Amino acid sequence: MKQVLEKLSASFEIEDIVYQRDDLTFLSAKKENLINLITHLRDIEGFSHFVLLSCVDWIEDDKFQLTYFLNKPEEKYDLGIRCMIDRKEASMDSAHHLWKQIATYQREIKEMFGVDFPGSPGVDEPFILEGWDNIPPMRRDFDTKQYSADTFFPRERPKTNDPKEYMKEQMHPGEWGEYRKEKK
Amino acid sequence: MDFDIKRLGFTLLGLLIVLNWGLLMSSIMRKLGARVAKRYGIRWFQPWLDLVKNYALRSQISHGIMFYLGPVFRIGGGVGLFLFMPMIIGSELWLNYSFHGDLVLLMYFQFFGMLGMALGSGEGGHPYSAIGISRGLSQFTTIEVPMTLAIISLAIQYDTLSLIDIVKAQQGGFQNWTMWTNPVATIAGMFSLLGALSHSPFNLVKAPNEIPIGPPTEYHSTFLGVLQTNAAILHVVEAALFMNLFFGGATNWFEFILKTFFIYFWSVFVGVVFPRFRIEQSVAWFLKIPLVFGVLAIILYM
Amino acid sequence: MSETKNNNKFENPHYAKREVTGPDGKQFIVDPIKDYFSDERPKVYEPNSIPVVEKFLNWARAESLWVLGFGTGCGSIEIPPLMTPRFDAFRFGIQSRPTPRQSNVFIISGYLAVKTLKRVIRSYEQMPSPKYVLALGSCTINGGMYFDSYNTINRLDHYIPVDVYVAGCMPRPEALLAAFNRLKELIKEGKGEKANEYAANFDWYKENQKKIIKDWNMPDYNW
Amino acid sequence: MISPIHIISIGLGTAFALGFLNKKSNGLAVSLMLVAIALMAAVSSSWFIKLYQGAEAIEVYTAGFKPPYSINLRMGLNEALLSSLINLAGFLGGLYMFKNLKNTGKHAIMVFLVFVMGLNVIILTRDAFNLFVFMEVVSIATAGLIILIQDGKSIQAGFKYMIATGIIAGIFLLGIIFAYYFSGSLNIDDISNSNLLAFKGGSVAVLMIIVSVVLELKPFPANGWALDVYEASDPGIAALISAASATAMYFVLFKLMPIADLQWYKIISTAGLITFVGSNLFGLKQTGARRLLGYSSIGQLGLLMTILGLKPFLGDKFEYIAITILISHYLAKAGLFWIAGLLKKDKLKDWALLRKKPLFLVLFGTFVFSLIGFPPFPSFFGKWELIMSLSQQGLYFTLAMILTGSFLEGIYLFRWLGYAIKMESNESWTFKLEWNKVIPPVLFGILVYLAGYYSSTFAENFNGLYFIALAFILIIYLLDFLPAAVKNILSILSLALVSWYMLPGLYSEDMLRFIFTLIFLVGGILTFIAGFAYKGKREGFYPVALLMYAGLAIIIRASTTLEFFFGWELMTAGSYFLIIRGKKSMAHGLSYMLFSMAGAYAILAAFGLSFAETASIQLSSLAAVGGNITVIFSLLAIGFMTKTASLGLHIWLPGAHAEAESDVSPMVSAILLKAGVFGLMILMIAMGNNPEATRVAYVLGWLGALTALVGNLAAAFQEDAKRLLAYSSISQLGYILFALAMMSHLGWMTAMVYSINHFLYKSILFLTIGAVVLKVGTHYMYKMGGLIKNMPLAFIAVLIGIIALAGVPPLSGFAGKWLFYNAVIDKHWYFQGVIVFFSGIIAFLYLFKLIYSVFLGQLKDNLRHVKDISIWFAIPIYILIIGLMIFSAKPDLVLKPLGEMISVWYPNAGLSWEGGLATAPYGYWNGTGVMITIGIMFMALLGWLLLLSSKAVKVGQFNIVYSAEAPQRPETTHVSYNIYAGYNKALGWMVAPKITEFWDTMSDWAHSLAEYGRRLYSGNGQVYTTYVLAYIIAFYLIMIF
Repeated sequence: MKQVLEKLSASFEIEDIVYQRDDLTFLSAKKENLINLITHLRDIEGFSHFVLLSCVDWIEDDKFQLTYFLNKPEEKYDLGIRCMIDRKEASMDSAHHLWKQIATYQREIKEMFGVDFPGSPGVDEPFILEGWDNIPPMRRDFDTKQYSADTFFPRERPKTNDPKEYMKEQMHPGEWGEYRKEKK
Repeated sequence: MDFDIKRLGFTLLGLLIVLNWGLLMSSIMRKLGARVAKRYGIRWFQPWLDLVKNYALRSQISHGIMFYLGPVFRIGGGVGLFLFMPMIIGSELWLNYSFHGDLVLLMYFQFFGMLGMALGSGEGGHPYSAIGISRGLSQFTTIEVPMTLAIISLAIQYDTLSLIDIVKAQQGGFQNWTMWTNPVATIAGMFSLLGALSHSPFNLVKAPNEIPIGPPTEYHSTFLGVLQTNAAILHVVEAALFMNLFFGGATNWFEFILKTFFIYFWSVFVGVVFPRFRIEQSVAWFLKIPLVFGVLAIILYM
Repeated sequence: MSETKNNNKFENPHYAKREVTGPDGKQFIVDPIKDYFSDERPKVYEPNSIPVVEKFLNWARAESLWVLGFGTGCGSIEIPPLMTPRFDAFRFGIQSRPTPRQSNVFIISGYLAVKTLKRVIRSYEQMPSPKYVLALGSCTINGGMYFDSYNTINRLDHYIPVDVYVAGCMPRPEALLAAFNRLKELIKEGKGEKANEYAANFDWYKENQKKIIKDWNMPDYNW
Repeated sequence: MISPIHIISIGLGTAFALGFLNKKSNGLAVSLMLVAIALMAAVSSSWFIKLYQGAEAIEVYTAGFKPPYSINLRMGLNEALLSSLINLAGFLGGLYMFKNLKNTGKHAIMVFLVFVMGLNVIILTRDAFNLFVFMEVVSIATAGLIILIQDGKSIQAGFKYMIATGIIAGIFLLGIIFAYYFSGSLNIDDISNSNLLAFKGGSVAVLMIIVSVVLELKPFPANGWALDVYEASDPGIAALISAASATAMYFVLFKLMPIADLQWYKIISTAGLITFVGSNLFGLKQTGARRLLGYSSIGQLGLLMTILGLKPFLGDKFEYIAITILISHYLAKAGLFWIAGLLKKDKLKDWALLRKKPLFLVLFGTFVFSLIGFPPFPSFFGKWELIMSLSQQGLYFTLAMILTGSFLEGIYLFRWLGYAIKMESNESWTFKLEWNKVIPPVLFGILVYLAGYYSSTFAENFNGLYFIALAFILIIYLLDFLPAAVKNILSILSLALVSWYMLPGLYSEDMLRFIFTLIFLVGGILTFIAGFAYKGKREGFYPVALLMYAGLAIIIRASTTLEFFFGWELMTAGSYFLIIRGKKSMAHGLSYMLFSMAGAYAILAAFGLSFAETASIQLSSLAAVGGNITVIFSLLAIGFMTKTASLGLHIWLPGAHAEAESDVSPMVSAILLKAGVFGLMILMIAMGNNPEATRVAYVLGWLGALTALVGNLAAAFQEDAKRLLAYSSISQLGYILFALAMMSHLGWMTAMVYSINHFLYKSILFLTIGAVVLKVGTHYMYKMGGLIKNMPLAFIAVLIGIIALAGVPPLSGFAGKWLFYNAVIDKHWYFQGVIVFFSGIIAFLYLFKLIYSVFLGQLKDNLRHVKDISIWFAIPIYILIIGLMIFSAKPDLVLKPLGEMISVWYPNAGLSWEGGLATAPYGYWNGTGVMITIGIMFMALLGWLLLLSSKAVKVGQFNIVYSAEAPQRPETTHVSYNIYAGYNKALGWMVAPKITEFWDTMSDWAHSLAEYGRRLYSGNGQVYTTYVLAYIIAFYLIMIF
C-alpha cells in the first residue's frame, strides 16, 4: 500500500501521509485534486467501499476540513483523505456520482456546517432540522447555549458548585490535603 | 304483529345478561392469557371500567354521518343477532324473536354489522381502516365456506333450517348432541368459529402492531364504547350459535354460560398457541382442511 | 394542478394553496390547511354537575389508563418492561393503545427535539379529553443533559400541560409505576383537568409552540 | 301492353342513335341513355304489375316463327321481376355514374346501354344460343366498363375477366352444340324436355352448360378473376356487376337447371355451400372495402346457388326464399358499392369518415343488417324459411354450414360497421355530395325496408302489427333533429302506451309475462327518465333504444317461434347500437354482436329442429318435442345464455356495459339481460319436464354456479366502477341460471325473486354510478372517494342498492337468499349451492369497494366542488328505491302471486303463508316482522348513541391519526387501488382470463386459416385460368364417379 500511495502522491499532490496503523492511513489532498484522487482509488486501487464523509470546523484557521473515508474490502484497509477548504463561502465538488450515498452525507454537512455541494441531489432540503432559520448549528461560531437560553425557556437553575471542592468541603472540612498526604 | 311487553322485557333482560357475561368472559380470557405468561393480569372487573371510562370521555369528533352510524350498525348487528337467536330452549320467552326467521336469517344478519362497520370506518378516511376492512372481508368469504357446508349438512341431518328445531332434536341427553351425531360437521364448524371470533391466528383485521388497529383506528370515546359493548354481546351470541348448532343448546342459564365459555375458550386456546397468518394464507387455509371436513360432512349425509 | 407560491419559507409544498380544475372544467383554489382540516378551537369541558357521578367517573378514568404507544425519546425503552411479568402494569388498569384516539395517557419519555415536539403536540391534541401527560426524566423538566442543545426543549410544561413529572435519568419502571399511582390519586381527587387547562390557556401554549416550531404547517388544533 | 321485345329494341335503338350524336354532347347522350333505360324499366315493370295481378306469362316469338326455328322470349312473373330489378339498377347505376360516363365519352355510354340491354335479354330469352350470344355481349360490355377507369389495375382486371369469361363462354358454346346435337333444338324448354341425360354423351352437354354457368357465378375457389374485378373497377360498375349481372346469371342457372337431374342439384348446392363458407372465411382478412364486398358478393351468390341446388327439397318455398335473399343481396350490395364509391376510401378503417354524414351511416347499417339477415329485411324471412325447410328435410349439415357462413360474414361486416361507427378518425370530409350519387343508395335503402315489409306478409302466422312499431321508430328517427327532451317524452309516452295496452291483459292471463313486461317496459320508462339529464340532440339514441324495447315487447307478445325470433333479432340490433354508442365501445360492440349472432343462430337452428318434429311454429309446440330434445334444449339454452352472459359466453359483457353511456348501462344490464332469462323460462316451461332436459339442466346448474363465482371474483378485482357492476351482473345472472336450472317450485321462485331484485338494485346501482361518473368524469374508483358529502342522494341510493344486492336482511335481497337455501336443500344440489353461496359472500368484497372507494375515504382535490347527481337520474333511482322498499317490507305482496304462478308448472313444495310468515319445506321467515324488529332496534340504538355523543365535533378529512403525522395528499391517503391484493394472491388464479384466451385463440385460428387460404388468389391471370379449368375437371370427375 505504501508504494501505491507514494506513487500516487506525485501525480495527485498528496501530502502529510500518516500511517496510523497497519490498516489505516490518513493523507491530505488539495480540493481540486480530491475527486480525481478518490475516483482513481475507487476504480484502479480497489477502494470500492465508501465509509463516511465528515466535517470539522477549524475556525481558527478559517478552514473546514472534510474527511472522506474509503475502505478496500479485500485488504480490509482504511484510507482517510483530508481536504481543507475555505470557510468563507465554503463549497466543494459533489462526489455523489461515485457513490450514491455520499449525497446524504453532503446534505447533512450542508445543513450542519453550511458547506455547499453544488449539484448534489436534494442538498438544499432539510435533513434533520425542520424550519431552521439560524446559522448552521455545528459551526463553532454558533452559540448553542445562548440559543437554547433564548429559545427554550430555561428553568432557573439552582446555584451549582464544583463537585470536587464541594464534596471536599462537605465530607472532610478543612483536612482534605492532610488526608491525602497521610494516605500516601 | 302484536306488541308483547313481557317478551320485550325478557329479551332486554337476556341482553343484559349476555352483555355482562360477555364482559366477564373477556376478562377471564385475558386473565388466562396473563397467567400463561406468568403475569397477574387485569382485574376481573377491568372490562366494565374500560367501558365506563370510554362512555365517560368528554370530547368526540365525527367524520360524517356514516362514521356516526357505523357503530350503530355494528351494535345493531350484534343485538339483532341476539334478537333472532334462541337463547334458552324450553322457555318460550328466552327464545327472543327467533320466530321471525331461521338459520339463514342469522347467517345473513351477521353481515349487517360488518357492512355498517366497514362503511363507518371507511368514512373515517384512515388508510388502515380500509386495509383492515379489506382483509376482514377477504377472510370472511372463506371462513363462511366450511360453516355453510356444516350448516347444510345439519339441515340435511335434521331436515330443517329452523335453529329451534335443530336444538330440540338434540335434547334428551349428552349423546344426542350434533357433536356426536355429526362429528365431521362439528369439526368444520369449529374451524370456522376460529375465524369468526378473529383471534390469533386470524386476527389480521385489527392486527395489533401491524396496522394499528384496523377498522376502529378512528373510533374513540362513546363510539368505541358502543363497539366494545357490541363485541361483548357478539362473542357470546356467536358462541351461542355454535352451542345451539353443535352442542345441544342450553336449557338454563347455567348451562348456557358453561357451554359458551368453553366454545369461546377454544378460540382463545388456539389463539394463544398460534401466531398470526398473512391474509393470503388465512384465506387459503379455510379452503383446505376445513373445506375437506365440510365436504365430507355433506357427503356422509347425502 | 398548478401550485401557487407562498412567501412562507418553510411551507410544505403539499399544503401550499393550489389551483385545480374540476371535472366540469371550472378552476378553483384548494387551500389544504383550511379545506382539509378542521379549524375549530378546543373546548373546556365542564365536569359532570353531580359530584357523586363525577367521582364515580373519575374513579373509572383513574382505573382504566390507556397509554399511547408513542416513544418520544430514549426513556421509551423503560416502558415495555412495564408490561412484562415483573412489573405487570395490567393489574393497575394500565394498557397501551396504538392510536391517540383511544388513549388517555401520554408518556413523554425523555428529551424532546423540536421536531418530535411537533408530533407530540399533534398526537396530544388528537387524544380525547380528559387526557393526562406523564413526563419522564430530567430532560422534560429542565432539559437535563441537553440543556444547551440547539434543538431540544428545556421545559415541557410550556408546550403541553403536564400532570406528573418523574425525575431521574432514566427513571426505572418502579418510578413509572409510582407516577401512575400518583396520577390515579390526582384523577380521583378531581385534579386531572389539565386538558381543560390547555384549552383555557390555548393561546399561550400556541404562542410558545409556534415560537420554536418555525415550519408550522398545521391547523392550530389538531382534532 | 308494350311487347317485351321493345325492351331490346329501345336499348339497341338508342345505342345506335347515340352514335349520331355530336362528340361534344356527351351530357345529352347520357341523358338519352337514362331515358332509354327508364323506358325499358317502365316496360318491364308494367309487365311485372300486370303479371303480378294474375295475367298469364307470354311468349314472344321473333321473326314470326316458333321455336326451334326462331328465338323466343318469355315474359313471366320471374322474368318481369328480375328484368325490372336489372333495369332499375341500370337506371340508378347510370345516374350514379353520370359524370364518369359523360367524361369517358359516347362509346362508354353505348357499352353501358348494351350491358343493361344484354342482361335483359339474358333474363328473357329462352333460346340457348341466343343466351350464349348475349352472355358474350354482356361480358364484353362488362370488360369494357371495367376498364373505364384506365389504370393498370383495372385493365389487368378487365383482361383477366375477358380470359375467364372467354373460356367459360367457349365451354358453354360446346355444351350448347352438344345439346343441340342430342335434342335437335336450341330452345331451352325443348332441351330440358328432351332429357339429355338419357343420351350417351348427353351428360357431357349438361356438364358443360351447367359448369360454365356456375363458373359465371364465380364459385369458390375458381373466382380469383371476379375478386379483382370487384376491387379494381369503378364502384358504380361493381355495383352493377354485383347486383344486376349476378342476378341475371343466377336466373340463367335457374333457367338451365331443368336440363339436369337431382344429382346436379346436389352438386350445385355443395358448390354453393363451399363458396359461401370459403368466401366468407377469407373475407375475414380483408382490409379493403371493395374487395371485401367482392368476397361478400361471392358468398351471397354461393348461398343463392345452394338454395337453387336445394330447390327439389324446398318445394314451393323455393321461390320465396330465393327471391327474398336475392333481393336483399341485390339492394344491399348495390347500395354498399355505391356508398363505397361516394366515400372514395378503400381502407375499412377509413370508413369512420362516414360518421360525418349520418344519413349514409344509417344506410350503411341498413345494408349490412339486411345482408346478414336481420329483421325487418327480406333476407330475415328468407333465411327463416330456408332453415325451417332444411331442418324439415333433415339437411342438418347444410343448415349448420349456412349458419356458419352467415356467422363468418357477420364477423367482417360488423367489424366494418363498427369501424364506421366508432373508429377514431382525424380526417375531415373532403368532398361534396352530388345529388345523382345520393339518390341511388337512398332509394335502395328505402326499398329494402319496403321489401322487408312485403316479404313479411308472406310469412305464416306473422303479426304485421309489429311493423307499426318499426314505423314509429322510423318516425322518431326522422324527428332526430328535435332536442333530446322532446324525443325523450315521445319515447316515454310510446312505452307507456304499449305497457298500458299490454299489462292489464297479461295481469289476469299470464303472470310470468306480466312481470317481465313490467321489468322491460316500466324499467324502460324509468331509464328513459334519466335521459332528460342529457342536453343537445342525442342523435340516433332514441330510435335504437326504442328498437330494443320493441324487440323486447315482441318477445313477450310472440306466440310463434318466428315472432319470437323476429323480436329477438330486433332487440339484438337495437342493443348493439346502444352498446356501440359508448366511448371506446367498438370492440365490445363487435364481440356483443358476434356472441349474439351465434346465439341467435343456435336459437334459429333449434327452432328449425323443433319445427321439423312438430311441424308447427307455435311457441307452445316446443313442449311437444320428443326426439331431439337434448340437442334442441341445449341449442336454445346456449342461445339464451349468450344474452345472460353465462360463463364462457360472457366475455362481451363487461366491456359493453362498462363503456356504455350512463343511462344505457342499466338498459343493457338490468333490462336486456332479462330477455335471456325470459327465454330460458319459456324454454324450461316448454321442455323442462323431459328427463333428457333435466340432464342438460343439471349441467346448466353447475354452469350457473361457476358463472356466479367467477363473475363475483372478477368483480372484486376491478378498478372501473361500471366494469365492476358489469361483472356483478354476470354473476347475478349466474345465480338466476342456477336457480332456473333447478326446475322446482322454490328454484323458480328464487329465480323470479332474483330477476326482480336484480332489475331493481342493478338499475339503482348502474343509474347512480352512471350519474356519478357523469359528474366526476372518470370510471375509475380510485380517482373518486369521499363523495358522500357532495352526493348524499347518490350515496343513499348506492347504500340501499348494495345492502339489497348483498342479501343482508331486512332488504329484499334476503328473500332471494332465503328461498335459495330452501331450494338448494330441497333439490339436493348442495355443492353447487355452496359455490353460489361462496360467491354471494364474495359480493361483499366488491360492494364494499364500490361504495367505499367512491363515497367514503378521502375526497380528492378536483372533486371538492362536485354537485349531487342530476335530478333526472335521482327521480328514477328513488322510484326504484321505493319499489325495493315496498318489496322488502311486504315481500308477501310479490311472493304470493309468484307462488301461485309457479304452481301452474311446479305445484309441489311451495311456500305456505300465515300472515307475513312464510314457511318453506325447511325454514321460515317473516319479512315484515324482521323489518319491524330491526327498524325498532336500529332506532333505539341510534337514539342511545345520539344521547351519548350528540356534541361530536365535525372535523376535516385530514383530521385523522396518521402516526403523529398528517396526510399530505388525498390521493396517497385513499386506499383503493388493488385493495384486495392479498385475496388476489390467494384466489386470483380462478379468474385468470382463460376463457378470453380461448376465444382469442379461436379467432386467431380462423384468421390464420383465412390468411392461408387467401393465398390461393395470387393475382396472376394464368393461375386463375388454371383454377377455372381445374374446377371444370373437378366437376367432371365428380360427375363420372
